[in-house]
Amino acid sequence: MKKTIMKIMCLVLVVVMATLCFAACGNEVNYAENNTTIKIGVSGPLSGGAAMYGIAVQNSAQLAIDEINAAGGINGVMLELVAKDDKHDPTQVSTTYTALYEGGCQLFLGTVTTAPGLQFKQYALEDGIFYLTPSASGDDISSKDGGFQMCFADSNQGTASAQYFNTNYAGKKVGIFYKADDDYSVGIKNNFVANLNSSFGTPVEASFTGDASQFDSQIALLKTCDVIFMPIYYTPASQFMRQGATDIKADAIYFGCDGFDGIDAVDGFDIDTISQEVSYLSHFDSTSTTGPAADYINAYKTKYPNAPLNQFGAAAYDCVYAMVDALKASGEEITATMSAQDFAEILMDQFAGDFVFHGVTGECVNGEKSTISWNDDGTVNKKAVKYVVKQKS
Amino acid sequence: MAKFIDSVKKRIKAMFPEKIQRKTIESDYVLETESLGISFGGLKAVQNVNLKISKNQIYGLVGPNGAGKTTVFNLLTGVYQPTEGTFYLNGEELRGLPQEETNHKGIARTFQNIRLFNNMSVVRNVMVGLHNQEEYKCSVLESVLRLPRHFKVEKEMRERAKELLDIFGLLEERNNLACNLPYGKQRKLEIARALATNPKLLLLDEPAAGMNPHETEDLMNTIRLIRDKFDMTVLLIEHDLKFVSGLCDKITVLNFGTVLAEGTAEEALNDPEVVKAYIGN
Amino acid sequence: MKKSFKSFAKHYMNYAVIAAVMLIFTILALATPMKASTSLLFQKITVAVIMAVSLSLVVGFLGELSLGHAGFMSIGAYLGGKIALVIIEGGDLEASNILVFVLALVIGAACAALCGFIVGFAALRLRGDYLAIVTLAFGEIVRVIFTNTSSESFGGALGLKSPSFSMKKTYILVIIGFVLILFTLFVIQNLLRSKAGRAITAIRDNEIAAKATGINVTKHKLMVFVISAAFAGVAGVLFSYANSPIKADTFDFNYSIEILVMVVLGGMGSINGSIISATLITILNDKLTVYLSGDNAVFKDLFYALILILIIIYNNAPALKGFREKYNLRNLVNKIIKPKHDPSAVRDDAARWDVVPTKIEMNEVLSTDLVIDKVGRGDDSADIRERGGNK
Amino acid sequence: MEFITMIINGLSIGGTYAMIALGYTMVYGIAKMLNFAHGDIIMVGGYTIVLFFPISPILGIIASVIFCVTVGIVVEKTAYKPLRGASPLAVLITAIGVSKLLQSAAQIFIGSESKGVTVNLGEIRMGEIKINVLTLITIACSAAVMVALTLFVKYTKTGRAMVAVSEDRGAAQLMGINVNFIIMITFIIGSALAAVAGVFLVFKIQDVGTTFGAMPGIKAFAAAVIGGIGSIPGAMVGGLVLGFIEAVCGMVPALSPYTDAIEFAILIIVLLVKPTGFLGKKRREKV
Repeated sequence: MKKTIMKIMCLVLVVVMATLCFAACGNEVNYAENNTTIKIGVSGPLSGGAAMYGIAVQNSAQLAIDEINAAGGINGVMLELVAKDDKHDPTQVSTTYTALYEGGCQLFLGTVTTAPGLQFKQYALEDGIFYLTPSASGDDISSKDGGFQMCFADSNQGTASAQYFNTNYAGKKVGIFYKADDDYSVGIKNNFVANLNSSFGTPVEASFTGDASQFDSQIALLKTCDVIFMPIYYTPASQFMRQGATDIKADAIYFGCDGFDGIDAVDGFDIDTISQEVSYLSHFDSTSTTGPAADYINAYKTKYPNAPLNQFGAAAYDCVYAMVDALKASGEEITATMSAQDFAEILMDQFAGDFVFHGVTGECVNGEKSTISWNDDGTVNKKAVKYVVKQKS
Repeated sequence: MAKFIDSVKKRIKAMFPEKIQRKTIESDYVLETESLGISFGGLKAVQNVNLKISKNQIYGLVGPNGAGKTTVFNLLTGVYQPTEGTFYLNGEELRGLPQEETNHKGIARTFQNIRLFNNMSVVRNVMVGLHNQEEYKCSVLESVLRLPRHFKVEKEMRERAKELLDIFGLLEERNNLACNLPYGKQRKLEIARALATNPKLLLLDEPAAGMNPHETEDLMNTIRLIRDKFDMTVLLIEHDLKFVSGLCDKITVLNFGTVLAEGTAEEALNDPEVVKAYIGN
Repeated sequence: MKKSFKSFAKHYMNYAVIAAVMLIFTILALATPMKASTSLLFQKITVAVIMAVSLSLVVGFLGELSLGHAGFMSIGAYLGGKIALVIIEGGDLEASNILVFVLALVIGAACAALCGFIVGFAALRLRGDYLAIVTLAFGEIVRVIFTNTSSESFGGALGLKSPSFSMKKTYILVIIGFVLILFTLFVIQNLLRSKAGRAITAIRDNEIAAKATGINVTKHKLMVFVISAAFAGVAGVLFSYANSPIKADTFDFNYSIEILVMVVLGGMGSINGSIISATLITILNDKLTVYLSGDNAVFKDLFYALILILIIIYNNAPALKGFREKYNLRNLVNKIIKPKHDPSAVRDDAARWDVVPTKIEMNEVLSTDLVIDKVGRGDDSADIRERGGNK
Repeated sequence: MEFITMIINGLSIGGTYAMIALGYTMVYGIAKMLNFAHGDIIMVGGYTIVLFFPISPILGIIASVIFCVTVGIVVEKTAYKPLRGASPLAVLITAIGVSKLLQSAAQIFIGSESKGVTVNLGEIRMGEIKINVLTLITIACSAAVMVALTLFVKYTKTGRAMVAVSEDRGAAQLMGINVNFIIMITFIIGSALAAVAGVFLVFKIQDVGTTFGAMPGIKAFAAAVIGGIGSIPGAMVGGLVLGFIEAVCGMVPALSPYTDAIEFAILIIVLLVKPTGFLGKKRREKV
């Protein structure tokens, strides 16, 4: 009797597996040959602790695509967004990447975060596709073979922050609070430490890993510091600030990177209750009230009144426009059934060439759009600005 | 705190037991205990038990509830280690051996509350008993690689197990799960499993508990059969005095962990001390 | 002749099925360019199956609960991956060949086995819930230690960049995976269907009786933990070749639970059940990851949790015993197929696949002690037998 | 100075762990099961206080206790009660399932983003030592809870019935004790304690996510085991031991990343050397 069940189950198993195998059959195909629109794929955290970044990217890309479609698409060909959830987990990328690529996506925003991005890069280069990531800022994410970034690479952020410290905070006691299992955080921190000049001595380092939310020991280490450099995302940063409100020096400065964008809007965290100054170096100010940045913010808030708004989204918005502009600028004929590799060829020519893009991220002077260009290795050239979220009180 | 440290010290000591020097004596008895005793904390559960069991004897251990009979069994099988005295099997001292080694030396037992391998078939229960026999030796590697020896040994073990089951009238049910057997047959299976380990001394803990007179009669015959057929020495615990006096060559009566009386069933059970312990004044 | 074929089929059916799937896969992979998603999915299945089968040995057959199985996998993945890296150091990672892989397998499995030996020692002194918590603690300790290693040694929190075959050649890894499944099955199934396997199930069913029957509990428990850990290490090496970088956080408590769920849903004490459920759950997981995104993804977890609870209650609730006997998969299948009843069939695999084996049944110990010790005296024997027999 | 700060931190962390561990230890002692979902009850309590905090903190505490108790009873009645008498392994796996169920249910209702709350009760300065008022309240409250629980178990009829059930369920039943009722009471007390612990944890961390209770839950279980599971003073001792380890590790930068590993290693060592924990009673299985 038991054996009969087993036999049936085995049969089911064989059938399932065989179906999978047959379903697998395909030629070295153009997965996009049945497309009616150009599909733009992105893999990002749409659930879990990092969901706010993925959702912002998804919404903003959708916003840009809707705008472009409303204006007639690319010479009449419409765009469509496909977003897959990788939960900020590298082991999920094998699933999300293949779902995107085999699902017929032609243009790729890569991943939203760095750790899955490394795995994504490996697959993308093998298939010879092009991606322009809005926010995966790892130094290894960019590639001269087709990986481009809209955000600053970590080394650039770390170096820029260190230079700012060298000129503005010389001689003060510097502490660093970073996330030891995050490529983004460690990458910035290493470059920051390497470029800090000798007036600071050895900075105090404190780190955490995973979803830690209790920072007693780190606060104890950092409580005597004047300036605390925090190359982390805003959720743990806000937790740290709340828990350290009384122990950290009252006139200390929390100095973050672009991950701080949106820290004043964290649910349940009233930034005015802490006395310390909060600033960060970024390419986008989500509190802008004038200029192209504000236009984007208004459009976003109208469409998604309750969704998270941050620099990740702005970068994604720029990414979509940048790829579309590059395609238009190439002068090639664009159809919805072109393969991802065909698109990659066109885009590589543009991005590795002298393509210049005007967008909402970077320094927008006098209400003009910013100027953004790319190096051959895939890193971005644009100006960063220090934003003070909150003055010390 | 000091108490705690002591207890930790004791634990660590228990993890690395001292090597016990075991001696061998000249003995005419299969089992000989020498003022065997154990105390739990301050309580002396069993003390000064001297049993002398000759070959082919069926020996009874009798006593009211809580007299320490099962504790004696537990001492003899290595479940508990005696705090005083020692015991010899055919002149070989077995004190301080772990349970499985006591079994390898030749003491097998059954339990008061039946302990079978419930989710295994009857025949496999007996085959587990045959596990350590010299003639069925087969290393794990040989089994995993399915060398010829594995198949040979498996076949022989199964045959031997069937033989044993046949003696107990369980052959027909060999493929049933042990837990599905009726109570009386479970008892028999437990004895068969114990016999499969090829012991020199068989300890039966209340083998007739929960049996009706007919089954008890049947069991008595089986035990005699075991003694004759396997050349076995049997030590058993039983409440049923009719059973004991009908079966045992010699008995020892225990009460409160000490020996009250000793001798043939007739003598011991008529001992005034024993009558007092059972019936009261 | 026919009979021997039947017995052969009965014993080696699962090898045949797996080998057939492997063959179909290989032919298709070589003959046609296969979608990357398919070979990646198969690769995940092979890892999950090896993990489930090796955990099944501990949970289903030895009857001890291990909540740190991912810890062994982690050791295999890190040490195997590291060794492979060291060997091909300086050279191109892509160039890693099958020999290096085999060496990595051996080292990874050996290191994991060593840890299994240590945890096995704990299993000698502890049982049940206590052992479960020790294995959980072991898994967490491994995770914390690998997370805090320096970036030169094991990559620390950022993970170890492990060697890999290219994605286009994932099918090689899948074929290796299938071979490893067959090897795992060969070792574990042969072990269980031998003297040693009988001893292991005896320990599960009644440890005290097993000791009294002369079974060396120490040896067998250690053996089970070592073998189970070694195969988890094998799965780990396979995993490290398929994923780069590997992070310690992947092998956390939740992953251990996922494997445990596979074993439980497959039916404890059933190797084939574990294989089937590991395969189906991995496919389901993968497909759901694609189709459920955002906040909907959580419905998957909710679904698994509910299924787990319901299956356990259905299979174990004492009150549902009658219901269970009336409505079960076996009866359903019987109704459809009506198999010939063959009472003489020797059940070689003693474990029943729909019942969680019991280790210490508190109430059983209690009730028998009460019945026999406190009531059981001479005269009421018929009554007592009734109760004893019903147990 | 550092030393005093460390002691106060240790007491506060340890007190919180002890409160959670009490729930574990009582349920284990009486229902003979490892309630893996206990940590997630803390999470439920945490979410409730975050939702109610803006309205009224006191109301929030009451609401979270009531809500946790309700969840505890529902879980006990639906998932654990049908399995009474089944094998411990089955119950443990069910408890793991319940834990996952609570986590995913929380995510469905509240979302995957963690919720924050700002609590600042100020601090007391004594010379160089700064002590957070919250820390003091935590210590005071956990001490009060422990004293109350000890008195409850010693001097009330229900409490003594609980001891009886934990000693010998069968005998207690024969003596006319309603075992199901006692087990329910245990779950109620355990859940209420988890709620209170959850409130303190939220006030301290000021943020709550769906896996918020998992780690404190596992560590509290470790505390219960270290102290001797089934023993109420044992849970307190175990909680304090872990609290002090955490406080010491927090002070030493070289150790702080390894805090969890050290705690678990100590758990394993204690279990191997003295399987019954510091104050646990030895139970012999009858042969």
